[in-house]
This record gives sequence, structure tokens and C-alpha cells, in this order.
Amino acid sequence: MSQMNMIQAINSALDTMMEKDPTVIILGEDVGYFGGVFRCTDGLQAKYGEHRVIDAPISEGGIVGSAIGIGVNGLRPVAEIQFADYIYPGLDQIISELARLRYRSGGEFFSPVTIRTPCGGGIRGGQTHSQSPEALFTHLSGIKTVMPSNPYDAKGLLISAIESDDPVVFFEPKRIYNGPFDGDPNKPAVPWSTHPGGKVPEEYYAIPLGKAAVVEEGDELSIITYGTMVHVAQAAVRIAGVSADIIDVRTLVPLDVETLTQSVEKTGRCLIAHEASKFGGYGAELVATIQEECFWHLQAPIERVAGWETPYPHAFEWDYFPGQERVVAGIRNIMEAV
Amino acid sequence: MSQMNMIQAINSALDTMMEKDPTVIILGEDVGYFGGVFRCTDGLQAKYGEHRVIDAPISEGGIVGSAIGIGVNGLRPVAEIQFADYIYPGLDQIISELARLRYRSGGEFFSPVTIRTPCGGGIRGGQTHSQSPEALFTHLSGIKTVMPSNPYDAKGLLISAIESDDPVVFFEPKRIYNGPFDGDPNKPAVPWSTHPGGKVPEEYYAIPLGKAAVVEEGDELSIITYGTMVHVAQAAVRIAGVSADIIDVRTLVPLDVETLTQSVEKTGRCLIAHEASKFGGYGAELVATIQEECFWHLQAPIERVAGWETPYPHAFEWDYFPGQERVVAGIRNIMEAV
Amino acid sequence: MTPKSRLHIPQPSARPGQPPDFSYLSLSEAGSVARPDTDAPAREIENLAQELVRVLDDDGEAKGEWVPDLTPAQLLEALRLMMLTRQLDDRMQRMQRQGKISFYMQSLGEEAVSIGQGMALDAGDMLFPSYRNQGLFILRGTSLVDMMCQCLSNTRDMCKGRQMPIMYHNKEANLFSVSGNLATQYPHAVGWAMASAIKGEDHISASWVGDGSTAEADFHYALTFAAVYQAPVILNVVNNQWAISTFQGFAGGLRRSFAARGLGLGIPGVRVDGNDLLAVYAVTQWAAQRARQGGGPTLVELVTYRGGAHSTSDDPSRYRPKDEWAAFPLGDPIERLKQHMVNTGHWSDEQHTALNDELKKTVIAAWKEAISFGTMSEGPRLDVREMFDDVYAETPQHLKQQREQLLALKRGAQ
Amino acid sequence: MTPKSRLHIPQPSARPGQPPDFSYLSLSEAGSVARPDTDAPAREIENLAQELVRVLDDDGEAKGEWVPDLTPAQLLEALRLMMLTRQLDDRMQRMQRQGKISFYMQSLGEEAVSIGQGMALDAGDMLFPSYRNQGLFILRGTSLVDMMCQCLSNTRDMCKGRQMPIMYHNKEANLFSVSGNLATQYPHAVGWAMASAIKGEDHISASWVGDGSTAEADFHYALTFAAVYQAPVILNVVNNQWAISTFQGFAGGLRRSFAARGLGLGIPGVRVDGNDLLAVYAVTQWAAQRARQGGGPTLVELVTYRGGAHSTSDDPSRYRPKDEWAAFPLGDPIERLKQHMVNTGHWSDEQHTALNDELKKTVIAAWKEAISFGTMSEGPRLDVREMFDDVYAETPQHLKQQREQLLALKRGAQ
Ligand SMILES: Cc1ncc(C[n+]2csc(CCOP(=O)(O)OP(=O)(O)O)c2C)c(N)n1
Ligand SMILES: Cc1ncc(C[n+]2csc(CCOP(=O)(O)OP(=O)(O)O)c2C)c(N)n1
Ligand SMILES: [Mg+2]
Ligand SMILES: [Mg+2]
Repeated sequence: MSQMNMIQAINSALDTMMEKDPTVIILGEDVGYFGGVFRCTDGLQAKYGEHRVIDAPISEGGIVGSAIGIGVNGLRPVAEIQFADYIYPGLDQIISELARLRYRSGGEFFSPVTIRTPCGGGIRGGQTHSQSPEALFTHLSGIKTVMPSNPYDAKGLLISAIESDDPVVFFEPKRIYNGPFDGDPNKPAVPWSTHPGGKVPEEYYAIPLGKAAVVEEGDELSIITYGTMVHVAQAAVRIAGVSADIIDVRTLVPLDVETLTQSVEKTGRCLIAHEASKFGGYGAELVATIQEECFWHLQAPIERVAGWETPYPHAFEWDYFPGQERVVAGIRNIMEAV
Repeated sequence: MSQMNMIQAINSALDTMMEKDPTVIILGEDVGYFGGVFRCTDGLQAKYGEHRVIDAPISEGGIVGSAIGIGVNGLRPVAEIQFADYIYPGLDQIISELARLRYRSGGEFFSPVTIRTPCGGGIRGGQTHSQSPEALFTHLSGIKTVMPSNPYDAKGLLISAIESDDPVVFFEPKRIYNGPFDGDPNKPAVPWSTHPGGKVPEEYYAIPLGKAAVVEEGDELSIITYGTMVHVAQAAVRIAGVSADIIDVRTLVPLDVETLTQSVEKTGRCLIAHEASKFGGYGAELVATIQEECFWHLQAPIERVAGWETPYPHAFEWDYFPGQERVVAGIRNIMEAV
Repeated sequence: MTPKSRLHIPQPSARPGQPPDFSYLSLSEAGSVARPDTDAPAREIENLAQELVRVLDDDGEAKGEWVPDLTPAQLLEALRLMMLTRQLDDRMQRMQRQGKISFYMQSLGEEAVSIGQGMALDAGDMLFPSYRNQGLFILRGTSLVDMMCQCLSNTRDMCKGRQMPIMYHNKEANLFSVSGNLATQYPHAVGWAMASAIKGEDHISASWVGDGSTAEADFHYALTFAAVYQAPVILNVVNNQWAISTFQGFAGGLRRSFAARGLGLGIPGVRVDGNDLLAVYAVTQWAAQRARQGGGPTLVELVTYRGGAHSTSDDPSRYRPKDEWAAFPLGDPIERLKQHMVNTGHWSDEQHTALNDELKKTVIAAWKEAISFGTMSEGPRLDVREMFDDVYAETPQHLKQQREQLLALKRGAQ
Repeated sequence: MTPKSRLHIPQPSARPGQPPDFSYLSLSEAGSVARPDTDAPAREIENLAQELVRVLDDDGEAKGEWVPDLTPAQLLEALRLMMLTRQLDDRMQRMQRQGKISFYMQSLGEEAVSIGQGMALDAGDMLFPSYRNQGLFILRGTSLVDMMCQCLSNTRDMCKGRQMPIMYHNKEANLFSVSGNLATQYPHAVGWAMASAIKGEDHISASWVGDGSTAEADFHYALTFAAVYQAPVILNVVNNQWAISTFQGFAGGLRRSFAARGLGLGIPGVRVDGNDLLAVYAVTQWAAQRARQGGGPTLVELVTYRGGAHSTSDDPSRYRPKDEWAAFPLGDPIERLKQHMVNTGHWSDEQHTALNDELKKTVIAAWKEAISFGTMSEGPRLDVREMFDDVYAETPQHLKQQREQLLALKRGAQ
């Protein structure tokens, strides 16, 4: 067991899998000699060579497109898209090809591509380095979507993603690369060593895709969230003084409906939080699913706390970010509803 | 007043706007000399010339990208994407540029592009000519999204879309280009002349964006839907023998929340129907919004009837399509819920 | 007055009612283009992207350095496969007209592309076809029945009813799944070739797109990645002059050949008479050898003509002269190979007619067998439960539930 | 043994700790490249994509047919603007280091690109810059204070706080909004030029991308559309040898010049010494004239070197030799123009130093003024209500509600 931040945990997952499985290769912009702009692939090219950790042209569509072909030829590519904000040129290859290949070929062809990409705001990245586009992927059939909230999960889930014969889009909330972030930008940053999720085995382990984690248990309210917002929710619960289940969805598709509904059936109240814009966001699906499954248990409307319906603005980052105050306000609304 | 099918109504909208506003131009694959694979632009190049109705290279990204520049230079481009299934190569330009240009430039630049694209299944198009990807657009800030369900609305809404200084993605449910379709593929096709929406003025008129239409009124249930499914819902209501409000959303963004909530507050029961896959579909947002606004009025869970979580399969088209039976089953579920 | 900038709109040489005019096509004499070594530096062979490699002259004589080493038996096999492709197309086209299948796309006039190129490649080479490469499937032994069953979406459909007609694949035969989205297969081929090079294998890959599709991003991705990593891949552009209703000028084809598109990335381009099976074979063999010996990608442009409608949904008489194909200077690939074989004494008109009749019968017999596995309206049907398979490697909970939901509904409806 | 295909990985000529090596760059003698007429057919001037147009030789002498018609006053203005750009960069880089702004990108070493090209274009020409074209903004009269306020996201920020630093725009000056997404501006420029041609105006457009960005789809879209419609546009590739940590070989730059990328579409390419203001000006003027007279697009490659880090988030010492810039054979654009002007008797070392000091003061004064409109941590702040404006032309209901929600929350928090 080591102390790792999320970058190190991701690096360790990649290292573990490259060691274990010689077919695993990495492809992406600046991932090779340089080790990635966030250093997630640091040292891997030196260790595994230029043919397994490959610097790519600046071409997200080409990266995904060629990764599909690489995967069809028996290798297991892990592609890095430098920022989730830049994944869109690759969307056609993801939607039209990667997600559908197995289906359309009657199960004969598939390409086990994992796409890693840093997402989310809070790093003064403005509208082109802060986006959380997960909802564009969770609507697709044939792709799994993952977003971890701590180093331990990041490693275990990334290993599962790489091992999966299904394509996986793996979102890494970059605001918590170096430490958990509770949503208060004025507090000094804390390292992952202050958090249980910062303890990460050096060796191989896998966390199955499709399982949510109950991060905290309580009985008045269920908070369903993922990524950075898990930590914000934890802080907000303290402030609001409620006893809440906090559920980290972790795998957005396929969704662990059971864990969610069990909790909401118990608490009767539910808040959903994510950083992405609210309208048509992944939270809408969570509301819809829970409403369908737990309608008769609900004692108050399910409330969503999410980004506003605007691009992520540079100067108003903390007004945009659904921080503690907004989560607390959401909790109060729900708790006061009668 | 003329009798028009939806293709003629769209053609008439384009013609009306090109006549009225010399800055309106059309760009797309096969739209010029040939008049479009669905013939929506038939005759327009002959009438307005090759510089206003422009055949484009097969390059959806290039079409959207150049249309943005054309729009910035004071023209008003209407781009056709031949099938909504092929819009993905243009997504980066839509998401990263078209939707954000006004915002990111502090309101100084904008490009009033309208993107028309045929969507939906039921024409034996298999997984690459049947998709309804509206949910990928409705999550974006800065774009309006429209889907008409009849010729009259198609013309009036398309004119508003073209006149709008905001970018609009205009989905045309191709199954109802030639006639309303109630979801039963075994019945003989009926023409638009059998439907009040087939009466279309030759001249200019506009239907404002952002207003839903109450297609039928009733008091037991609200069915909220759009596109082809409006007709399916009408047939299903007959079969189920319920008295229902049927609301045609028409403009998906911005959503006319008021019309929806008024209805659900009245009926206390709500069914949402669309052709796209359910998970993370636009229906999820409708559920979430209505649940938030009308929670205390709801007497049953809101039910979604939608495409399955698979690509649109060629042979199982009618098993995939959320037809009358499924809508009726949904209605029964809701009506029986206690 | 100084000339002024006006938006230039490419113009085809003829529209319906006008006489066909192919004067825009630049042709070379058969046998006139030299065959460089397969390791010639890209910069030294740029002429190949401009000239037109032709072996068969107008009289069916094989000429010059590109004459390939093909036995009469091989040539006969090539002829047979081209004829079989055409017979299949003809039959399926008619079946679509009769409402037996929902859609079809012929490769009429372009048969030499798939047959000539396919023959020049090894069985271990991976092919990423477009929708107009049915010949590759036939060549690599996909049975006609299997192909028809795919078009019928019936119980033996390799795609399990999920794809429109003609979207074949054949895993064992190293033929990738055809996509409805244009050009997306191009970067796949490059990635596959990269993986082959990473693994140190010497299989290469090849892919095909149409002239119109070169405007898509994937064309650029493929060329860029192929050039950067020197991937062992053959990238083919089938320039059949038309992309539905727009002629190749809308893909920039009048300004410079499609073969030239990679020159700026150092990718050699070869422009070849796509209706000359011998030339097609020879050029492909050259490019394959180049790739296998580490010379990286080649971009091959096959100059041909789309003899039929774009698809069964299309009516070309609206946008091009009806008799354009007849005026195409590179003729018909089947006629040309036949003529060559007759000239060399290995074939006769009678044999040709007999073979054609035989192939027609083969196709009809195959069709009979195919429909015994079901048609769209009659006979056995695919199990609807399969609709929910293969979305993921293992069917997840939510899809199992949806399957149950559908089955319950169907039970209820009975 | 036959050679075999292996995945080729492009290698930079030197890594940290190794001596810089620019032997891979092919250079021409100053004055050696002939200047063709602006209406020369693309095929006849392909040499321009290979050779390197240079006017200033190593001694600062202006030579050959490309010597532009620039007065000493104009040259001085160009020098001043390049120096000002560098002073601004230097100041802003330091302000970022001090935490006053969140991010910055210098154009160190590339100043001649924006200044030389911008000067050669008309005020009515529309420019679609990349993030490293700050010189265009300075040249077209955007005040330093406005630029700084943008970087500060303060109350006078033209972007109303919505964009990271350096994402300027200037509508009146015909400068488009800089995007954080690479290369997306390229098809915009082509579309703009198409519209200009449709309207029969004679304004042209120009856009810029880096060497690395040429691998993006938008590069291909822009070239294709520009070629097909013969759009009056100048497409520029600033080849500064690096794209963050990957050198230009990863964009195919070692195989063939970037200027050559359009040859396959019939787009003339011109490779120019990007650190030679006179050559840059002359080539741009040539391309502009060509476009204006209906000759369509030109692809210009400006060979230069990224003198600084990619951005304030980058540390180039990890991937390239520290002294690489000093060894760059095309030198420093400011030094080279200065030397030329000193040689011709229009400038002196003393004047240069004095001007530099003056510009530094100008920049400091501007900074003082800029921060009076607020910094990230102090002074006046943008009104948060503006966060909800400009998403649409008119703020829709749901955004008004969200604004109210936020304001209520903020009131509650007080
Ligand atoms: C991404 C995408 N855009 C548009 C289409 C619609 N479409 C199908 S075939 C075709 C024309 C292709 O022409 P070309 O590439 O020349 O191939 P050909 O049909 O001539 O073989 C078009 C526009 C598509 N299938 N995919
Ligand atoms: C679509 C997209 N992908 C990736 C990035 C991240 N990124 C920003 S700059 C850059 C390098 C660009 O290099 P180049 O085009 O050579 O321009 P230069 O920085 O050298 O001026 C990268 C990869 C981005 N901004 N947009
Ligand atoms: Mg074609
Ligand atoms: Mg660069």
C-alpha cells in the first residue's frame, strides 16, 4: 500500500496493466517522451518503449480512429484525450464506430479501446479546459462511462476499463488530481494523504465497472453524485447537519440502479449533484430513473444541483461551480419540502 | 393556403426566406443541382442561383465550419446535413464554436446558422439512417433545438429558425415527410392532406421558437412528446380510451416549461415518448423538469416510452420503434398506478 | 479591369440532355508509365500521381513495365469473379425493385477495383472496405448465400438483422465490417497497420473510399497517421467520377488528382486505370510490396466510373447524361479483360456467354437458398431477443430488462 | 534479409542535454527564390512549397525579387510593433508568474509572423488568429490596456470574464475571436472568404494555425473547401518546430514541408522564412493579391521557432535542449530587422535601446491602468449577472431564473 495522488494512481494503473499485458499500448498527444501534460503517463515510455507509449499527432479523431484499428488487430489501446473539452473531434469515431462495432458486426468485431480524459473545472481553465461532457456519452449504447472520485477508485476502475472488452470513456476530474477538493476554493489545498482514498496498492487490483460506492451512510437523504462533487457533497452534508447516504456513482454506464434505489427507498429524499450543466445532463437520467423506481417512497421532489446553462466562465468559475452553498441550499430545499 | 407535405413545406419555408432575405443561402451535400436526396431544396438552385444554393463537399465538419464563417460575414446560412446520423463529424464545430461564439466574444460575434437534418427511423434505414440524436444537442448551452411534427409547424418553425440570430439545429422526422404516421407500419400510408397540419400558407408566417403546442386536450393524463411520436401518441390515446393532453414540445430548447407544467398540474399523470434511446435521452430532462415543477401534483410515476438502449436495428425496426402498443402499455401503467 | 474574386462553383462536363464529355480526364498511353522500384523515394515518383498507369491498351494488348505476372488461369478467375460480382449486383438490384430487400448498391463498372486489388493482397492482409467493395467479399470466399442473407436480414444474416443490406463483414477472411458512415474505415486501416508494425508482423492493411468521401476528416486522419508512423497500409480512392449527384469536382478532383492528395505528407500516390484489371493488380502489388518492406503507405487512385445509380434510392438521370458511362474512355472492366483474353487465345465469346449463363444460375440458386432462411416478409425470422445482444460483450442488466419488457409486450399482444 | 515494416516513430534532432541540431531544416539563400506572377498556375510554382523565400541574408542585406516596397518609416513601425509585442509578452509572462493572471502564452521569436503578415493585409480583410497571434491585435490597434484587461478578466474585459487570458477579439478591427480549440478557426476563415466572394466584395480573409494543429480535421476541411470554391483566403501554418512537447515530425513535418500540404488539392504553397519580416510581408502581399484577383487560396508556411515555453503551464527543458533557440539558423526576427535597418542607416543601437525602454514604460503604464479596472483578487469585479448574458441573443427564461437563483444565494450568503 502506497500513498498516491490521482495522477500517480492512474500512472500506476497503466504501469500495472502494461506490465501484466503486453498488448496494452498508450496513444495520445504529449503522452510519450514528455509523460503527458498532467504527467499521468510519466516514465512509461522510458520503461515500455516508444512502440507502446506513442506520441500522437494533434488529432483527436485520428487518435480514436486509429486506436479502433489498433484494437481490432489484437492490441488494447488506452488513448488519452488531453482535455475532455477536446474530445469532440473524436465523437464521430466514438459514436458511429467504437460504440457500434460489436453490435453491427453481429458480435464478431470489437475494439477494446479505453479513452482517458481529464474533465471538470475549478482550475481556472475557462470554457475550454473545464468541461464535463459525460452526458454526451451516457446516452450512447455500446460505451461504458466511468468517473472516479479518488485515487484508489481511479486505479481499480481504470484497470477494469482497460481489461474490459467494451469501449470505456474514463473521465478524470482534474481538480482532484492532486488532492480532494471540497468545493471551497479559499481553503488551502489538501493532499490525498489526508483522505482514505489516497492509499493505493502498488499491485494489480480491479474495481468492477457498474458498481456504485456508498461513501457515507445516513437516513434522512440520499445524495447521488460522482467525481469532484462527491467531496463537495460530503462537506455540504456536514454544514447542513443532515444524515445522508452519499453515493458515488463511479460507473455512469452501466448504472448501478440497485444501490441508488435502495438508498432512496430508505431515505425518501434525494439530491443529485454534478458539475456539468443541468439541462439534459446526466443528472436528468438519475432523476428519471429514481423517479421511476422509487416514486412511492419519495417525500420531496428530487433536486438537482449542477452547473448553469452557460459555458464555464473563467472569471466566475466559483459562481458557476455547484459548490457547498448550492448543495446546502439544495439539501435544505429537500428537507423542508412537505 | 395550400396542401403540402412536410418536404414541400420545408421547401416553401426556404423559398420564402430566400425571397425575403437575400442574405439567406443554402449549403449541403446534393442540395444544389439535384435538390437534396429528400428533395427539400428542389428547384431552389434554379431559382436563386449557384451562389445561393451551394453543393458542398462530403464533409459535415467542413459544412458547419464554413457555414459559421459565412454567417460571421453577414450571410444567413442554412446548412443541410443529409442524415442526422452523419452530423457527428460536425459536432466539434457545433459544440465548440457555433454554440459558444457569442458568449465567448462577450456578445460581439455570432453566426446565425440553421442546421437542418432528417432524423428518426421507420424507413428501413438501419442503424445509420434512423437515429434521433437530439439529446446530444439539448444539453448544449447556446443552441436552440427544434423538431416539428407536421408541415404547418415545419414551415413556421423553420422560418423562425432561419430568422433567429441564434444557431438552431432543426430536426426533420423523415418518417413523416410524406404523411402523418401513427406508428402502425401495417396500415397503408396516408398523405398529409388527411391531416390539418397539411394545410400550409404559401406566404411568410412564423411560429415562435420556445412554444409547445397542445395538440389534444384531456384531463386524465399528459403525454409530452415531439416529432413522429405525436401521431403515435394520438393513436395510442384512442386505443387506450383515455382523455389526455397531448403536448408537442416542438422546440426542445428553450423548453416551454409552462405549457408542460400547466398540463401536468391539471392531469397529475404524465407520459413522455420519444424515438431515441431512453437512457440519457431528452425524455430524462422532461421527467426531471416536470418532477421538479409538479411533484406535488403527480399521482403516478412519470413514465418514459422510448427507443431501447441499442442501435436502431434494420430487421427489428418495429420492435425498436416505440409504437402504439408500447405507448398504450405506458398509458395503462400510469393510469393503473395507485 | 482587374479580375475579381467570385465564388467558384465546380461544373461537371455535362448535364442531362448534353453529350457526355470526358475531355477533363487526363489519360496516359497504355504501357507508357515506367514502374519504379518499390523502394523509390516518394519525391522521385511523384509523376505516378499525375500520369495514369495502364497496362491494357484499347485493343486489349498488355503493354509496358507494369504487366503483371498473372497466369491465364488467374486471369480467368479474375474475369469470373468480376462477372459474378456483376451478376450478383444485377440480381440483388432486381430483388430490391421487387421489394424483397430494402436497399442495394451496385458496383457496376467498378468490378476490377475489388477483384484486381483483392487478388494482389495476401490472405493475412486486413481489408477495410467501403460499401462498394462487394467484390472483395466474393473474392475472399464469402458465399453468395451469406451475402444475400445479410441483405435479407434473415435468420442467417451475419449482422443478425442489425444493418442495412450490403454492410457485410467476414472476420475469418480478414474483411472488416462495412460502415454506413463514409470514410470512417480509413483510420481503422491505418491503426490496424500500426498494430501490425508494432507487433513486428508483416501483414499489411488496405482500405477504400470514394472520391467524394475524401473530403471527410477521416481521410485526413488516415493520411496523417500513416505518414507519421509509416504504417504499412494501402489507401485507395475509388474515383468513379460521382458522389451521389455531385461530381468529383466538388471534392477538388478537377484541380489535381486524388492520388496527389498525400504528396504533401510524403505519401506516394499512384493513379491507375481502375477498369484495367492488370494495371490495378500490378499497382496494388507494387504498393503492397513497398508497405511490407517498410516503405510505408501508398495512396492509390483508381480511375473508374459508377455505371449505375448511386443506390436503389437514387435516380442519376436527374443529374448526369444517361449515356455517360458508354462514353467513358476507360470502358468496362469486364469487356476489357475479356477482350485481352480473347486476343491472347485463352477465351472466346462463346465461353464468355456460357460462363455468364452459368454464373447467373449460380446466383439464382444462391438466392433460392438464401430466401429459405427467411425474407423480410416471409419464412423464418430472426429471434427478436437478439436485438439486445452484442451491444456490450456481456448483456448488462438494463438490456436484459428491456428484452423482458419487449417479450412481455409481445406475449400480451398475442 | 528483406527489410521489414516497423512502426516508425519520428525523432527530434536533439533532446535535453544534446547539442541542438537544425540540419533537418532545408534553407535557401536569401534572394535565391524567384517571385512568380500572382496569377501563375499552381502547378508551375510548386517549387515555392519546397524552397524557402528569404529576403534578408545573414548580414541583414535585403536581396532578390521578393524585396518588398516598404519605406523606412514602415520598417520602423514594424520593428516597433514587434518589440512592443515582445515587451507585452514579457510583462504578462511575469504577471502570470506573480499570480496576477491565470495563464499566458508568449509569441517570443515569432513576432514577425503577425506583424509582417498583418501589415501586408488591408483593414477590411478579416483575420482569424490562433492564440499566438497577439501581434495582429497590437498591429490593428487593440490597446494594450484592452488586451491586459482581457487577460485579467476584469471589468473592462472584452470577453466579459468568460475566456482564459489571450482569447482576444476585436470586431471593429476585423479580428475574430480566438478559440481554445485548435484549428477550428481555419474553416471559419474559408467560409468568411466564400461569403465575401458570394457578395462580390474584394475583402479576403486569413487564418493561422501551428504546425501541430495541421493534423486536426479543420485543416483538411479548410483546404478542401478553399480549393473547391477557390475562396479568397490565405491559410497560414506557423511552423515553430514544436507543439507543446512534440516536434513537428509528429505532424509529418519531416517528410515534406507544411506548405506542400495543399499541393494535392491544387493550392499553391509558399514556404517563407518566418523570422524575416521583409519576406513575410512580401509573401503575404503576393498571396493577398492572388486571392483578390480571383486566384483562390494560398497556403503559407512560416518557418520559425517557439522561443519560449508553450505556455505558462509548460516546461520545455523537459523535452528539448535549453539552447535550441539560440542555435536556430533563422535567428531572432527583431534582431534581424534591426540589423537591416542599422545597415541601411535608418536605425542605431542607441535608438533601439531607447525605443525598448520607452516601450517597456508604455507597457508598465498600460498595466497600471489595466489593473485599475480590477484584478483577479482586488479592485472592481465584473457583475456576476453577466455570466448569464450572451448565451443566446436574448436571455431566455431559464437563464433568467438561474441568474435569480444565484443572486438569491449570494444575498443569503452575505
Ligand atoms: C458521413 C456521411 N455523410 C454522408 C453520407 C451520405 N452518403 C452516402 S454515399 C454518399 C456519396 C459518396 O460518394 P463517394 O465517396 O464518391 O463514393 P461512391 O458512392 O461514388 O462509391 C453520401 C453523401 C454518409 N453515408 N456518411
Ligand atoms: C482540439 C485541441 N486539442 C488539443 C489541444 C491542446 N493543445 C493546446 S496547444 C497544443 C499544441 C499546438 O501546437 P501547434 O499547433 O504547433 O501550435 P503552437 O503552440 O506551436 O503555436 C495542444 C496540443 C487544444 N487546445 N485543442
Ligand atoms: Mg464516387
Ligand atoms: Mg508549433
